[in-house]
Amino acid sequence: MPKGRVEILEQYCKSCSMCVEACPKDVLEISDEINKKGYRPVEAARPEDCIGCGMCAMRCPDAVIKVFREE
Amino acid sequence: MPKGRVEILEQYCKSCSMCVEACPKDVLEISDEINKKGYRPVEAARPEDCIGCGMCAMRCPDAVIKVFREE
Amino acid sequence: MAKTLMKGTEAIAEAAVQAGCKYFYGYPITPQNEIPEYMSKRLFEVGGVYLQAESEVAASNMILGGGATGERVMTSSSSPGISLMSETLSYIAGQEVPVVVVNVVRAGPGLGGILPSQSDYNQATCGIGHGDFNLIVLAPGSLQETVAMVQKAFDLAQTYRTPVMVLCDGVIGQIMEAVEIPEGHGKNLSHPEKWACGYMRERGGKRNIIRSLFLDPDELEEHNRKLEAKWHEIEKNETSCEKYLTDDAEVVISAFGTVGRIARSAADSLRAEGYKVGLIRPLLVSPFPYKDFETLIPTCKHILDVEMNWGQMIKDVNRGVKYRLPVSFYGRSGGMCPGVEEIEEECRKIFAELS
Amino acid sequence: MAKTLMKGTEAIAEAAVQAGCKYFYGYPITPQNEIPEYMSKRLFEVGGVYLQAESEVAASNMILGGGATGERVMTSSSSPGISLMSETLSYIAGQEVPVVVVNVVRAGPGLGGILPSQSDYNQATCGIGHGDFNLIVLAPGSLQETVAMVQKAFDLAQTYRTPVMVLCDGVIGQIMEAVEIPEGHGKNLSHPEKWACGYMRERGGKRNIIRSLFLDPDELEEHNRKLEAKWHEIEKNETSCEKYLTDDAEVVISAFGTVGRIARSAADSLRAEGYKVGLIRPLLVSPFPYKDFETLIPTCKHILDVEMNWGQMIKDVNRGVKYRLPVSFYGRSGGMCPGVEEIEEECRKIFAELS
Amino acid sequence: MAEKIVYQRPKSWVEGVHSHYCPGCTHGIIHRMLCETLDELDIQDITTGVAPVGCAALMYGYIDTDFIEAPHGRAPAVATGFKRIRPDRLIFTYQGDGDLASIGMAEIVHAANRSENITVIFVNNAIYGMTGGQMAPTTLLGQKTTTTQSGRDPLRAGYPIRMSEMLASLASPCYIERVSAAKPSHLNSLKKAIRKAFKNQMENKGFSFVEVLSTCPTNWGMRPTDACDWLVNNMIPYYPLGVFKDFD
Amino acid sequence: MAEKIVYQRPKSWVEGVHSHYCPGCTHGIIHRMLCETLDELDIQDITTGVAPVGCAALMYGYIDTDFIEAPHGRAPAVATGFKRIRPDRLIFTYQGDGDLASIGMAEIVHAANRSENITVIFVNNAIYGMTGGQMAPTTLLGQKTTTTQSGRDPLRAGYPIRMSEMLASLASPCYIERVSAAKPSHLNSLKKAIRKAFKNQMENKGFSFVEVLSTCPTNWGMRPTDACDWLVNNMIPYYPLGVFKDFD
Amino acid sequence: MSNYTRTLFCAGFGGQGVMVLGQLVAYGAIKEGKYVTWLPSYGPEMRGGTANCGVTVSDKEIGSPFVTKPDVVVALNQPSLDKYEKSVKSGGTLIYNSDMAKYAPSRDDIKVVPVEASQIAGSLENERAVNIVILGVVIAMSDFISDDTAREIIKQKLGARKPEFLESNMKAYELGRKIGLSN
Amino acid sequence: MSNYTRTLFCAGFGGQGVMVLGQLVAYGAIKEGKYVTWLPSYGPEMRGGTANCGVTVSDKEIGSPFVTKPDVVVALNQPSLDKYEKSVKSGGTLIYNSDMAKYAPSRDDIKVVPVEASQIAGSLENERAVNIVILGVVIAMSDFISDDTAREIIKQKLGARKPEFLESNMKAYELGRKIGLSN
Ligand SMILES: Cc1ncc(C[n+]2csc(CCOP(=O)(O)OP(=O)(O)O)c2C)c(N)n1
Ligand SMILES: Cc1ncc(C[n+]2csc(CCOP(=O)(O)OP(=O)(O)O)c2C)c(N)n1
Ligand code: SF4
Ligand code: SF4
Ligand code: SF4
Ligand code: SF4
Ligand code: SF4
Ligand code: SF4
Ligand SMILES: [Mg+2]
Ligand SMILES: [Mg+2]
Repeated sequence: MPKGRVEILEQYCKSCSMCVEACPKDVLEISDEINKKGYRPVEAARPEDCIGCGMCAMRCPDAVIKVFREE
Repeated sequence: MPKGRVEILEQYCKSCSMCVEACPKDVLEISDEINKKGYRPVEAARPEDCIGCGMCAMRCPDAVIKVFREE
Repeated sequence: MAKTLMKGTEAIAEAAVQAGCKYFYGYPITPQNEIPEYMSKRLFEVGGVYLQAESEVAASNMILGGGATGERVMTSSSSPGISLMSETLSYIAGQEVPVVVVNVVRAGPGLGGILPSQSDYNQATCGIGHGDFNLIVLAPGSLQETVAMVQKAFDLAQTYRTPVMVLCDGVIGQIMEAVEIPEGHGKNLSHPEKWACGYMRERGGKRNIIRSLFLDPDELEEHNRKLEAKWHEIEKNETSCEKYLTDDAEVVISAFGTVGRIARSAADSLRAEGYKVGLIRPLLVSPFPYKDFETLIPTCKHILDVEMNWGQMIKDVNRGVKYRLPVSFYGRSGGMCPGVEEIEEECRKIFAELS
Repeated sequence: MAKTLMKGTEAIAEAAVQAGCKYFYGYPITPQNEIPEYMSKRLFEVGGVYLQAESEVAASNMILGGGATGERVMTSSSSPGISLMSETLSYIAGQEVPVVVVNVVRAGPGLGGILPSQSDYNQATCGIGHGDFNLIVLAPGSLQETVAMVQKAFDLAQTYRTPVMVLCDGVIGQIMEAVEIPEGHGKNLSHPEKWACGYMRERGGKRNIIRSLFLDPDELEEHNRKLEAKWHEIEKNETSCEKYLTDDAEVVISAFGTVGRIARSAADSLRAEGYKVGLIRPLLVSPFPYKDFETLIPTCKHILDVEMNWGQMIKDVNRGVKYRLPVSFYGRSGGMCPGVEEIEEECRKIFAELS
Repeated sequence: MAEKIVYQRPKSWVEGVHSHYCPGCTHGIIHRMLCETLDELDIQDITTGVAPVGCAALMYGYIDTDFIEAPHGRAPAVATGFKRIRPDRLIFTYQGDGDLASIGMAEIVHAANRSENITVIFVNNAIYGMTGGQMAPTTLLGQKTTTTQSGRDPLRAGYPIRMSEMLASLASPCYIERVSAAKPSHLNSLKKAIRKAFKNQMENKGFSFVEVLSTCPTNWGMRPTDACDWLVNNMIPYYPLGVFKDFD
Repeated sequence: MAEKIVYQRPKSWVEGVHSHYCPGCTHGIIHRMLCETLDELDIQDITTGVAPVGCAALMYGYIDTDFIEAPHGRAPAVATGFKRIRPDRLIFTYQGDGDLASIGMAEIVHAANRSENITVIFVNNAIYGMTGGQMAPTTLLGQKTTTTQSGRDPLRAGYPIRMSEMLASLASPCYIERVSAAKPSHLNSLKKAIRKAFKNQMENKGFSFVEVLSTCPTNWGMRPTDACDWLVNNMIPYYPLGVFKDFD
Repeated sequence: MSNYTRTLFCAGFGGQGVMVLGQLVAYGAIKEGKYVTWLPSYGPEMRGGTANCGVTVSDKEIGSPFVTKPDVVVALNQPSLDKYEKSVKSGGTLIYNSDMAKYAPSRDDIKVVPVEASQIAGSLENERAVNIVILGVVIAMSDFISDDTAREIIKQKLGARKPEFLESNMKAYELGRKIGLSN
Repeated sequence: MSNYTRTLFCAGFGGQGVMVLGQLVAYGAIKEGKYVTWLPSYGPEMRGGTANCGVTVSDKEIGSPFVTKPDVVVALNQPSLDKYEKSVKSGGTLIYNSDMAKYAPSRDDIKVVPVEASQIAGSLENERAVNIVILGVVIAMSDFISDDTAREIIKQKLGARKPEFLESNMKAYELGRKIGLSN
C-alpha cells in the first residue's frame, strides 16, 4: 500500500461529508472545530491509513483537499 | 359517366390554375375576362365533359367552385 | 377574516384569491416566489388553475389567452421578468383584455440584485411596450394597502378591460405585517358574454375576435382613438393620492410605495422637532395625480422627492407643480432604501436653506 | 461615394457597413426587412457575420455576446420586436456593452399595423426596460441624416460603452432619396483590450467579467452611481437640436423625425402667407435638448407639438419650456401621418386665437 | 334527374370576403379544410382559433369562429391560457414555420411537453411568407431566400428543423402527423389529420399536432402549380409524410 | 522517498474565495472539473464563460476566465454572438435546467440546430435551485417541489423533459452526452465529457452538449451524500447516462 | 428660390409595375440634379393587393414626401382610379389604363387620359410593359424629367435587369409618348 | 400617542433560526394587539450565507420597517457580531452566541450578554434550539412581548410544526430566560 497524506484548507470546508463517504480507507471525519463560516471542517482522523488515492479530493465540491503520495 | 356541373364565384377567383390542373376531364380554363380584383377567373370551357367529381373544388384555395352532380 | 401576521407575497396571493382570481400563470423569480408557490397549492383547493409557465413571455401570453375568457387572471413577477412581458402587454392593451400583473420590483438594471427597489417606475408608468398605450399602475405602501389594491386591480381591469399593474417593491413582498384580507366580491365586472371568446354558442352564433391588428390605418387610428379616450376616462375617474400634513407644510416630501411610509415616519419626527413637513403620496402612479400636486403650489415652498431609484417620479412631480416649486431629490439605488434619518437630514438642510 | 437614389433601409445598412460594423444579428420584421436582407449579402462580402436569429430575444442577446468582443455590432427591428429586447437592453446597459439598435417604428400597440408611426418615443426615451438606465436615442428626419446618425451611433456606443438606438419610422425605412454614404472611419473607439472578453491572453492572464449582477447592495448602488454619472456626462455633451426660423417666431412647431421635415414644409408655406412660424426639432430625443426649448420662452407665444402618435414627446417639450408657454398638440396615429395642410391649419387656428 | 351538391363553400367560411392570400397559396386549402372540419363535427360555435403572426394573421377574416390574436410565436401559450380555464371549449392554433419553429420554439415544445389539450396546425412552407421571403428554420439546404441569397448554407445558417420528428421525441404528445396540401392526392390525409386532431381534443386526449407542408408561390417565385410540384420533389423527401406519434 | 502531489486545486480556480454554493452541492464538482479541463488543455486564457441565471450566476467568482453574464436562458445566444466574431477563442455556457430547458428552450434548440461551435454544460438538478426549489422542466414525476407540493402531476405540469434525447433528434449537433456528478465512479466520464466538448470546439466540430446530473441537497431536503444516492436511484433510471450523439 | 415642385402618384395592383414606374421617374430626376423622394404605401399583401407610390420632384429640398394632391395621377386598375381620381390637383392630369378600368367623368378641372396600355403592351408581346407605356405618357405630358433622361434611365435600369425586353420596352415607351404628345 | 416602539435585529448564518426567532416575537406582538413589522434581508444563498431580520413592535402604525438602530441585537455568529455590534442603540442590548463568536468589548454604552447557546441546545439534544434559547434571553431582557405570550407562541407555532421537539424547546426557552433574568 502506498503512503499518502491530505492537506485540508479548513476555512473553505463546508462539512458536507462527501469526501468522508468517498474515502476507501475511512481516513476522514468531521471535526469538532468551527471555521469562520460556521462549518465543522473535515479532518484526517486516521492519517496513517491514507493511501493518497485522491478520491476525497476528486469528490470535494469546494476543492478543499490537497493530496500527496510518497513515491 | 355521371353528369356534373360547376358554378364559379368569379369575383373570388384568383386565376391560380390549381383547379385547372386538378380536373381529370380538362373542363376548366382561365378566361379572358378580368374580375374586380384584376384576375382572369376560371371558366368551364368544356362544361359538357364535367363529371361532377369535385376535384377542382377540393383544390381551390379560395372556395370559389360549387359542384353539382346529377343523380 | 381577522388580522393575521402574513408575509407580503402571501397576502398578495390570498387577496387575489379572495377577489375571485382563480387563474394564475407565472414563472418563479425572487423576491416574489411565494406568490406562485402559494397559488400552486391554494388554487387547486378552490378548483382553479395554477400553471408554471416556461418563461415570463409564455406567462404573459397565458394571461392573454386566459383573460380572453373574461375571467379574473393574474401573473406576478419581478423586474427582469416584467421586461420580458413588454411585447405581450402592448398586445393585451391593444386587444383590451383585462389582466392583473404584479411586479415586485428588485434592483436593476440587468440582473442587478434581488433587494428592494423602485427603479421600474419609468417602465410601469411610461414606456413598457411599443405603441400608444398605458397601464393602470397601483403603488401600495403597506401590506393592508397592497391587499386592497390587488383586489381593486381586478375591478379596474374588468371595468376598463385593460391591463393593470400592482407595482410593489421587495419590501412589500418580503415584509410580515398584520393584515386583514376582505373576502372580495369577486363579481365579474367585464360582461364576458359580450366580448370574450368561448361564448359563440350562447350568443347564437355571433362570434368575438380579440385583436390589435388593423392593417388599414384609418381603422387602426380609430381603434387607437378609442383606447386613448378610454385612458382619458381613466385619468378622470381613477387618480388617487394621500396627503399627510400638507395643509400647512413648508416642505412636502413626495414619495410612493414603501418609501412613502418611511417618509411618513420622517415627517412625524420632524414635526416633533417643529419643522412643518408634509407628505404627498400617489396611490396610483398611473394615471398620476397631477392635480393633487398642483394644489400644493400656493402654500408649499419646496418639494423633496424621495425614491428608491435615481429619481424617476420627479418628472411627474415637476409636471404636477408645473415647475412653480423647487423640487429636489434624494434617492438610493441598488437595493438600498432611504432611511428615516437620511430623509430627516435632507429636510433639515432644506429648511436651513429656506430660512 | 456620390449621391445616389437609395431606399432608407438599404442606406441604413450600408451606412453601418461603412462605419465599420461587420456584425449583424437580427430577425425579420416589416418595415425594415431590407436591412437584414442587405446585410445577409453585404457582410459576407466584407468578411463579416450576418446571422438570422431565432427571435428578437435571441438577436438582442447575440449583440450582447457580440458586443462583448468590443467590435461594432448591430441589430435592427421594428416596434414589437424592440419590445422583446427590453430585458436584454437593460442587461446591456448594466453590463456597459456598446451596441447599436435600429428601430424602424410601425404603428402599435400590439400587432397594430405596419405603416409608419412614432409611437415608440416613450419606450425609447423612458421605460424600455427595468432598472435605472437610459438609451441614447437619435431621431433622424431625412435619409442623409439617417446615414449620419447611424454612423454616429457607433461612435457614441463605443465612446460611452452604452446601447444606442436609432429611432426611425416607417417613412425613413421605405422612402427613396438621394443620399451619400461617407466612408466612416470605423475606428474602434472602445479600447476593447481593456474591458472586452477574449483578450485574457493578450492581457497576460488578466481577465474581464462583463456583468450587471451585484448582490451586495452597496456595490450595486456604486455601480449604478457610475452609470448615472455617465449618463449625466452624456446629457452634458451630446444633446442636439435643429432650430429653423425660431428667432422671430410667434408659433414654434416642435416635432422629431419625419414629422420634422413635414413641419418644415408647413413652416415655409405659412411664412409665405406671412405667419411667423418656426420649427424646433430634437436630433437626439434622449438625452433631450431641454435647454434649447427653454431658450424659446422669451420670444415664442405658443408651441404646437406635432407627432405621429398621441403626444408622447409633449411632456418633454413642457419640461423644456417649464410650463411657461402654452403647448398644444396635433397628432395622427395608427399609420397616419400629419400632412402639411393639417399642420398649417392648426397653426392658422393658433394665430387666430393669439390675435 | 335530381342534382346533388357535391361540393360547396363550408358554412364556417366567411362570406363576401376576398382573401388576401396570393393566388394558389395553399394556406387557402388548409383554411377550407379547417372550415369543413368545423362544420362536420358541428363545433364551429364552441371553437376558438388562435391566429399567428404570419400570412395567416388575418385568418379570422375567412374562418367564422371566435379568434384570439397571439403575438408572433406565442399562440400555444395563448391557447394554453384559454383552454385551462375553458376545458369545455375547443381551441386550435394555426402557425407558420417562422412563428412556430423559430420565435415560438419554447412555447410549442412546452405546450407539447405538458400535453396541453389543444390542436396545433403547423403550416410549413419553408419560408417567411408574410415578411417577404426570408429564410425560415425549415428552409431547405441550398434553397434561396432573401436572407440566403446564394442558398441556405448549413455552416452559416444551420439545418432545416423537422418539427414533427423533434416533438415526437417527447414523451407526452398525443398525436403528431405530417401531411401535405400540395396535390389532390394529399388532401384526403390532410382532412383526416385535421379532423383527428380536433376529435382528440374533444376526447381530452391531449396535444395534437398536424404539420402541413404548404406552398408559397410568391416567395418561392413559382407559379402555384409549379410550387406544388416543387414541394413534392423537394420538401417531401426531407420532410416525409406520415404519423410520428399516435396514442390511439 | 519523495512526496508527489496527487491532487491540488486547479490553477483556474479563483483563490481565496468561499463559494456561495450549499455544502455538498455538486455544482462545485462540475466547476472543479471545468477548471481542471481548462488547465489541462491550457486554454484558460483564451476561454470565455457565459454565466447563466441560476445558482451558477456567480460562477465567475470561482473560475478564473473571462466571463459574460447572460440573461436567464439566453446564454447560447450570447455565446453565439461572441463566437461568430471570435472564432479563434473558446466559449462555453453553463446552464441549469430552469435556464436551459425552460425559459431558454428556443435558444438552446436553435444554437444546437445551427451547430454553433460552442460548448454547453447543462446542469440538470431537477429543480430551480437559486429561487428556492420550484419545479423545473426536468423535475421527476411525483417529485415534490415548492410549486408541486403534492408531487409533480403530469396532467397538470407535464412530463420531465429529456434534453439530451430531444437535441439528439436534430440533424446537426456534434456531440451530446449525459453524465453524472453524484458518485466517485461517475467522475471520470464527467471529466472526459467536458474535455471532449472543449476539444471538439478547438477542432471546429460544432455544437457539443454535456448534460450533467447534479444534486441540490438544499431544495431536495437531503444530506449531500443522500442526495447523491437519490440521484442514482431516481434520476438515472429516467435520465440514462450515455452518449446520444457523437460525430467522431 | 424658384417654385418648381411636381408630384406624381401611381397606383395599381401589386405586380403591375407601379413602383418601378415611380422609381424610373425618381432616378431620372436625380440624374437631372433635382431633389426627389419616392415613397411607397407598403401593404401586407405580397400580391393581388393594391400597391402605390408617390414621387415628388423639386429643385429644392423636399419637406413632406407624402403626395396628397398630385399633379399627375396614374391609375392602372379600377379601385385605384375610383379612389385617387379625386386627389388630382386642379389643373392636373389623370392617366389611366382603360383596358383595366372604366371612367365616368366627374371633374372638368383636370385633364383625363385613357390609355389602352394592356393592349399596347400585349401587341408588343411584353405584357409587363404596361407601366412603361404609361411612363411614356407621363413624361410627354409633364415636366418631371426630359424625354432624353427617361430613355437613358430605361436603358440603364431595365436594360441591365432584362436586356431581352429592352427593345420592346423602348417601343412601349415610344407608343406611350405618342399618346401623351397627342393629348 | 404614547411612545412605545421597540426594535430587534437578529443575524446569523442561514439555518440557525434567526428568521424564526424574529417571527416568534412578531407573532407574540400581534397577539398582544400591537403593531409589528418583520423584515428579512433575503440573500441569494440558500444556506451558509448570512441571514438576518429586523422586527419593529409599536403601539402605533409603523413607518419604516427597516431596523437601523435596534434596541436589541441578536448575533448568532462571528460575522454578524462584528458587523452589527455597532448598530445597537445606545443603552440597548447585544446578545450573542458565545459558542460561535468571540467578542472584544468596544462599547460601554450597551449591555452585552454572551450566551452559550449552542452548548445549552446541545445539552437538550436539540441542536436547532439555539434560537429558542436566545429567545428566552431576549424576552427576559426586553419588553417586546410578555413571558406568557412568548410561551404561548412557542406552543402554537413550534408545537404544531414539530411536536416532538416542543418539550426541549420549552426547556431551551426556560434556560435562556434564566440567563436573561440574571443579566
Ligand atoms: C415579434 C415579431 N417579430 C417579427 C415579426 C414580423 N413577422 C411577421 S410574420 C413573420 C414570419 C412569417 O413567417 P411564417 O411564420 O412562416 O408564416 P407564413 O407567412 O410563411 O405563413 C415575421 C417574422 C412580428 N410581427 N413580430
Ligand atoms: C427573466 C428571469 N426570470 C426568472 C428569474 C429568476 N430565476 C433565477 S434563477 C432561476 C432558475 C434557476 O434554476 P436552474 O436554472 O435550474 O439553476 P439552478 O439554480 O438549479 O442551478 C430563476 C427562475 C430571473 N432571474 N430572470
Ligand atoms: S487520499 Fe484517498 S485514502 Fe487518503 S484521505 Fe483521500 S480518499 Fe482517503
Ligand atoms: S468534501 Fe470538501 S467541503 Fe465537503 S467535507 Fe470534505 S473537504 Fe469539506
Ligand atoms: S367537378 Fe370534376 S370534372 Fe367537373 S370541373 Fe371539377 S374537377 Fe373537372
Ligand atoms: S383554383 Fe380557385 S382561385 Fe384558382 S383558378 Fe381555380 S377557381 Fe380560381
Ligand atoms: S406570401 Fe406566400 S404564404 Fe403568404 S399568402 Fe403569399 S404565397 Fe401564401
Ligand atoms: S440551492 Fe441547490 S443547486 Fe443551489 S447551491 Fe444550494 S444545493 Fe446547489
Ligand atoms: Mg412560413
Ligand atoms: Mg436547476
